[in-house]
Amino acid sequence: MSKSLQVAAGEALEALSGPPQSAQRRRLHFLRTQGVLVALILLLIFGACRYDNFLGAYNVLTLLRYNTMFGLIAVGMAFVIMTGGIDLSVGTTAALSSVISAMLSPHGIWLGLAGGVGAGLVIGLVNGLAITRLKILPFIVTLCTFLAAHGLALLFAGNQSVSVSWDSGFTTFGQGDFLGFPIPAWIGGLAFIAGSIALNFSGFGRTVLAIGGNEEAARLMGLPVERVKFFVYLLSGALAGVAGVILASQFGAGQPNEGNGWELFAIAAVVVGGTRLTGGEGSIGATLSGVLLLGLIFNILNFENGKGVISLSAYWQSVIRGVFLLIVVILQARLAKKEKDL
Amino acid sequence: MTALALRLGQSRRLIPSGALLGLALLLVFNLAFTQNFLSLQTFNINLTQVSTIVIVAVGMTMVIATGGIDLSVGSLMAISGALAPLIFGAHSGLFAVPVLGMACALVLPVLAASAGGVLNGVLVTRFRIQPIVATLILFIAGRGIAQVFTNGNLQTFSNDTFHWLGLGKVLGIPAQVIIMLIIVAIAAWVMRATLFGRYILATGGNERAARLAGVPVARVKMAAYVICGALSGLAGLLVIAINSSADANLIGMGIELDAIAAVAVGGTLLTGGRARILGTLIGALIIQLVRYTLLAHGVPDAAALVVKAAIILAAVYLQKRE
Amino acid sequence: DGVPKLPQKASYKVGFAQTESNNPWRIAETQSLKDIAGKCGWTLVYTDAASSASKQVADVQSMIAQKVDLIVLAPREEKPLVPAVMAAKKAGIPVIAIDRDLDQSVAKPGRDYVTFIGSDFVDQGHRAAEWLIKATGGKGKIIELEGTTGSSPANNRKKGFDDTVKKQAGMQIIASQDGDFARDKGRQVMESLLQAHPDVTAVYAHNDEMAMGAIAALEAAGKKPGKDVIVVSIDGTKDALQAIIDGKLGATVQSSPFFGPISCKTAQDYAAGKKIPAWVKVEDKFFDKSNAKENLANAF
Amino acid sequence: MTQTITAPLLQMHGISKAFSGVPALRQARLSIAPGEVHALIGQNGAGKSTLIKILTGAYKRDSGEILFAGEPVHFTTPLQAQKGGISTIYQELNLIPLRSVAENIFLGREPRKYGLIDWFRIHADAAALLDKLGIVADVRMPLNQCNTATQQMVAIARAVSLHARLVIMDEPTSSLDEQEVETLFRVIRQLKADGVSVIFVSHRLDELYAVCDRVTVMRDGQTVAEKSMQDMDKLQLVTTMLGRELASTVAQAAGEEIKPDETRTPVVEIKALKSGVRVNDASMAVYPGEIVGLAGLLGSGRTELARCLFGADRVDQGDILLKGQKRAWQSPSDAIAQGVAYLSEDRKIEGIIPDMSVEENLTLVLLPRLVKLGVVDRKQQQVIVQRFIERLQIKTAGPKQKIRELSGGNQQKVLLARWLCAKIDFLMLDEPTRGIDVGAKAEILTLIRELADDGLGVLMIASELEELTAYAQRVVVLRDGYTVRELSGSQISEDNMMAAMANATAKDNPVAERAP
Ligand SMILES: Nc1ncnc2c1ncn2[C@@H]1O[C@H](COP(=O)(O)OP(=O)(O)OP(=O)(O)O)[C@@H](O)[C@H]1O
Ligand SMILES: Nc1ncnc2c1ncn2[C@@H]1O[C@H](COP(=O)(O)OP(=O)(O)OP(=O)(O)O)[C@@H](O)[C@H]1O
Ligand SMILES: O[C@@H]1[C@@H](O)[C@H](O)OC[C@H]1O
Ligand SMILES: [Mg+2]
Ligand SMILES: [Mg+2]
Repeated sequence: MSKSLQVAAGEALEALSGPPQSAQRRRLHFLRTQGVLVALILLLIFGACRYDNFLGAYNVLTLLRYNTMFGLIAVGMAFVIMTGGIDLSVGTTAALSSVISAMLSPHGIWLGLAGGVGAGLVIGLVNGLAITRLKILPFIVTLCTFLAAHGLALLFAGNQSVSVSWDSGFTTFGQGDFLGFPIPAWIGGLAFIAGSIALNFSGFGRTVLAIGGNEEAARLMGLPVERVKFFVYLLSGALAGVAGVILASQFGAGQPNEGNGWELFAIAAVVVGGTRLTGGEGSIGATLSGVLLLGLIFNILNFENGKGVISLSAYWQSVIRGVFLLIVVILQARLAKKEKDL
Repeated sequence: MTALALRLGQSRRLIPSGALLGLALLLVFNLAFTQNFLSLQTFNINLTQVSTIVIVAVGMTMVIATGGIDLSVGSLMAISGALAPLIFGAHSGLFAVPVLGMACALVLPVLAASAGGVLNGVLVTRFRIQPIVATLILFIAGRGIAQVFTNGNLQTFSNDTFHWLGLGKVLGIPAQVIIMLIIVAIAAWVMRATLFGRYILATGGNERAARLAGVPVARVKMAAYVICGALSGLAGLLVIAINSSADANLIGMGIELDAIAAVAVGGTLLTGGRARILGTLIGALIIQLVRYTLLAHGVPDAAALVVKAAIILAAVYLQKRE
Repeated sequence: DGVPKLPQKASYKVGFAQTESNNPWRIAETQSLKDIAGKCGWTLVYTDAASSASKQVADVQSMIAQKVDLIVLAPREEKPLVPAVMAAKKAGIPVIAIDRDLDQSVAKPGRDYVTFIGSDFVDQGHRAAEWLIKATGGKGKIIELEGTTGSSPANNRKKGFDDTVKKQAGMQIIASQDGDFARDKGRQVMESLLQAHPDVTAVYAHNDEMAMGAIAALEAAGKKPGKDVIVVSIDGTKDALQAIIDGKLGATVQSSPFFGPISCKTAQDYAAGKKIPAWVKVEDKFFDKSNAKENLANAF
Repeated sequence: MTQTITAPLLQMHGISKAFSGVPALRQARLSIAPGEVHALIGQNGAGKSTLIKILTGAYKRDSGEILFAGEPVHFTTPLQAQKGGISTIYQELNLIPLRSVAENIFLGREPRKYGLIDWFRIHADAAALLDKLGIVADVRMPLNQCNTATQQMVAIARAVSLHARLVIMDEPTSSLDEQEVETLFRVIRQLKADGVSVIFVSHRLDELYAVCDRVTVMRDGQTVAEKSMQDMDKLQLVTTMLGRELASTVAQAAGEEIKPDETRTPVVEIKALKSGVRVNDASMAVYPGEIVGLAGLLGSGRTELARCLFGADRVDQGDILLKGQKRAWQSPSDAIAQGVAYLSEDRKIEGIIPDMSVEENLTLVLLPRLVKLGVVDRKQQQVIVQRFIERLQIKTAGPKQKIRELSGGNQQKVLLARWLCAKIDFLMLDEPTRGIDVGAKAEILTLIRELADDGLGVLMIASELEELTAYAQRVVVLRDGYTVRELSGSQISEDNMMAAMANATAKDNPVAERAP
């Protein structure tokens, strides 16, 4: 074969592969994956302009304090979803953990924490085992543990909320501050940093993404697929456990009936954060932005009702939330399509 | 060769034997330990209670077979259930004409729920949004819409047509049970014998390949969501008919999970590409019978949840091993 | 340091933190507060916690952020709402609890919040039992339909009823199951329980909606509610009163949702510096054949 | 080259494996010496991939023994095999689409710094590695944005960089062009020089002679020959593989020039077609009864062009004429309804419905015509299926077997049958012989010839240029989405095609000039 032919073929290949990422593609990709941050900022500006005291320290800090529970759950969910799985059990697991930690709260914050996280780990363990060993689909397994955790929470709690001990220091965990910031918010920040590092700079995180991208390939590449999947559910359970401890300590009670629908909130936040539900791609920061964005909607609706112009019933609120989600996912679908078409 | 024939025969069976076995065990247990279990009454009550779940689950089976899922079924039931009394209760315009009004009260709500299915279908096929998220939208907003219609109020009514739908009997069999059986039979036949059935399975089995083989995948998926929506609408009508009241806040609450569980227990792959309508019926019956058994033996709700979870998991696990 | 003071003004910004809006009772309660707001000079900041105690706390916090003058709180649960009250107190905003109380071992009326306005759920259960004992002559097999598992009306209505009935040798609760305060669930549970316990002679439902469901189940099973099986419940809804008139429901203990006027009056008294009792007890009526008709028009 | 008697690196013997009762391997054996390149060949479904998967722990063997470096081994996961010194490129490309090229190479063994992944080094190392292998690719690009060939090269780079003692390549060349095959051979020779053994699976016999030292031939799950490469000529190889003489079709040349009757209306004609960034200006025609080859380098837009003609991709500009009528298809089903067929290049992703039976897969396209009032006529369906199974000699346990249980080549036959049983006028074949053994290839090509003789218009995309020289009456060459040259009759030669693929510009295209 002639020399020029070789050169030409080389050129052809080169033309095919480069230039790698056009500026436009990068912009679209950024918008799709981090656009939620932009939306969050826009919504904050809107709120600040329209409502008094909206950006006041009180509102901001309580918002952070409250939404950390969802943030933790969403981080766990994000990892699960990035492997291509799903965890429906997070909400009722948090409820179960809140009950257990409330029961242990007289023994202080550490035992309460250990108990709550332990309960989360047990549910995570069951999920992980059933999914990796019995090979049952995550949707079904976690649907079952969703039911079971709720039942167990009610059984342990004797069908009612369980008081926490108010003088063992347990409530500091959810109600206290550290350097002027709510302790839960610190925990949320920690989860964000640790989660981001784990996702981007550890073999575990990379394997998570590989599994979500193509599980069979990951297995044949020699990646520890089962172990990582197992660990992801364990992690999700543990984070739900921490959320449960915060629930108990922030509101002063173990609540067996809480957590209903949290899983869907978390899934929505993960999706709003730009993570593909089919796995293989995602960001922890964007997921947490998604949580704040959805949390902010509730907050803004409450402020809107305070303006006294209109009083939105709860019914309208769910319609508005649904429509908001609709707009976000459609925008994202559009961006994804544009990115793909490039 | 005989082993092979046996294997093929099994894999083509319409009802997974594990599910049948589970149902049989439950029946035997109840015959032995539950008072008055063997009576027409008990039989009818269990079938009526399961009928709405089965009707919804049939639609869910089709959606799941295309590789999707529908979380919005409960909300669509609420929309349909909330609309019907508004229509037959209206005393103006067309709706005031007796027969026409009643026909509208039966048809329009189902159409409204189907419209919800259209929205789901559009989001899934045109915008390529993951089914779980696409239908989450109506899951959240749909019930809100129903509540806005009724301002959250409970609507009580007495209406002959709906009274019959809810409590009527034909040859001693409750009307809803007959409706349920007809729907199951039609759906099972559609999945087995018709082009549409094959197309659903092909779409769920490998969407890209199906499209290149000329399967109109978008239309097939759309049809599945619309059917699921319509069946949810019908189920919504049945629920209000039985109660002689419509409560947008509660109609169909949480039914998506029961329906999905029934589908899974019945041996339909949650990943798509397989559909067992009769399996879904059996799956729903198992879940219903578990509920009945626990209730009849006074097991508290909390414990019942745990038992129910264990049974679903076990049943699905047994399916897998077949 | 006690409950924050409420200054006397012509108009107030008042937060009303509702728990949920998924039953007629709640809707009537919300309406009652909205109706009174105009008359009482309130601008209402209305929130709905969609059945989540923790969201309700967040709702209260958003009211605090908006610097409302007063918060009327319909707590979902006794314990988890305590932090909301404490936060309001810290921010200098008085709280009035209505319908369900707060955990008094942690938060005290008169110290942490103004007062609790509400019915005595235990007594409601007790009154239902008393009537049933009278109506059946102290004999009967009872099925009890419980309210939402874990809610204080369910727990207390059960306690009040069960304790009273227990003392009656001829009466026996043969089954007690969760009907979630809902008509459809109440009906389904009743249908199933009827099969296992065809010898039932009385039904006690923790609210009217479940009672309506139970009546439907009885009729479907060919039993005559009111004759074969006597039904008693709590709330006093329009449907319930109609059922009493029709002879299907025996009696219902009122559990008034009309908290608007009494909340307004309590707030005014408090602003005026009057002494408010720790528990402003709502006097619940009792509806049976004798007075159902005349109360029908005012029912919700 | 004589084999020195050294202890073999790998010895597998007595290996048996059955899938739900159907044997795939029966007492198979394989023996690899250190530092040798060993060809593993056999017909479709002979059991090559299965044997490899058993070795690497992807499947569990029913019986048999494996000795690696003298030790009995029993890998239960690919990871163990990898750690044990065996790295594998599987037949179906197994990489992670959304991750970058570099990450795909280093997944599972990323270089660290302070315990954290050192991205800087990953990219540097990956670039260096690809450079050393002579592969041009941007290491930060997500893999799914690379073409198939680059992806294949990435898989090779990964396998090679694992520093294994044995590298297994299951049909690595099926999606590579000549250039890249050369690159690969260089890599293989380098491995050999480093003392690494290679198992090389391919259906392209010439390649085997170019790099392999010894060969193991499999047939029906058994090892039927194990020889030095030189001791077997091509004919011997083929007859051993098939267990019979090869039908004479393979080598048959196009022979005399068959001039298509240009007075007739073309089955399909396209004018100045443009779609996306990959098809820029394509014009050509296919007449009834002729096989037109579509040649081009990888990434030249052949697949996209075919997809446009099939309604699978949208057309931005230009016209498609079907039998003289202008058409605009919204979806493949529109195109199919008018007699257009397309056999896709990636059968796993775009061909089979894995969990459906052979029967259902085979009749998927035909189905609408087997329907009366929406109901499928099962009897007729079964008759048709039986006929095609026999005609194409599809190796299957029966029409009800799931298609995913068939070997790659037999799956391809089913997919071809899917189109053949439908009534079509125009058939596009995208790499129809990819991963198909010589025996089956001959059958399939003969079939295509017969179909064309029956009046079908055929457009055939093939990277193996000899297939085009042997079967096409006309070849259209595509470059960067432009139809740059049309060759016919004696003009059709590998040299001409290659020159056009690499160098020709749109100006050389007579068809394009003719188009308005
Ligand atoms: N997962 C499976 N389930 C059932 N049967 C299988 C499975 N994998 C392979 N087989 C069967 O085992 C036999 C050997 O298949 P294998 O894939 O090893 O062939 P091959 O020699 O690699 O063929 P090709 O050249 O077409 O890739 C085939 O008959 C195939 O049908
Ligand atoms: N920049 C790119 N973005 C997305 N996909 C690409 C890109 N470059 C190449 N590809 C993919 O690479 C594949 C090869 O390109 P194409 O199909 O155009 O070439 P071809 O001439 O058909 O060659 P072959 O079919 O032999 O690979 C395509 O299927 C396409 O999806
Ligand atoms: O009677 C009930 C009321 O007292 C409770 O607080 O909420 C639900 C009602 O049905
Ligand atoms: Mg193979
Ligand atoms: Mg191609």
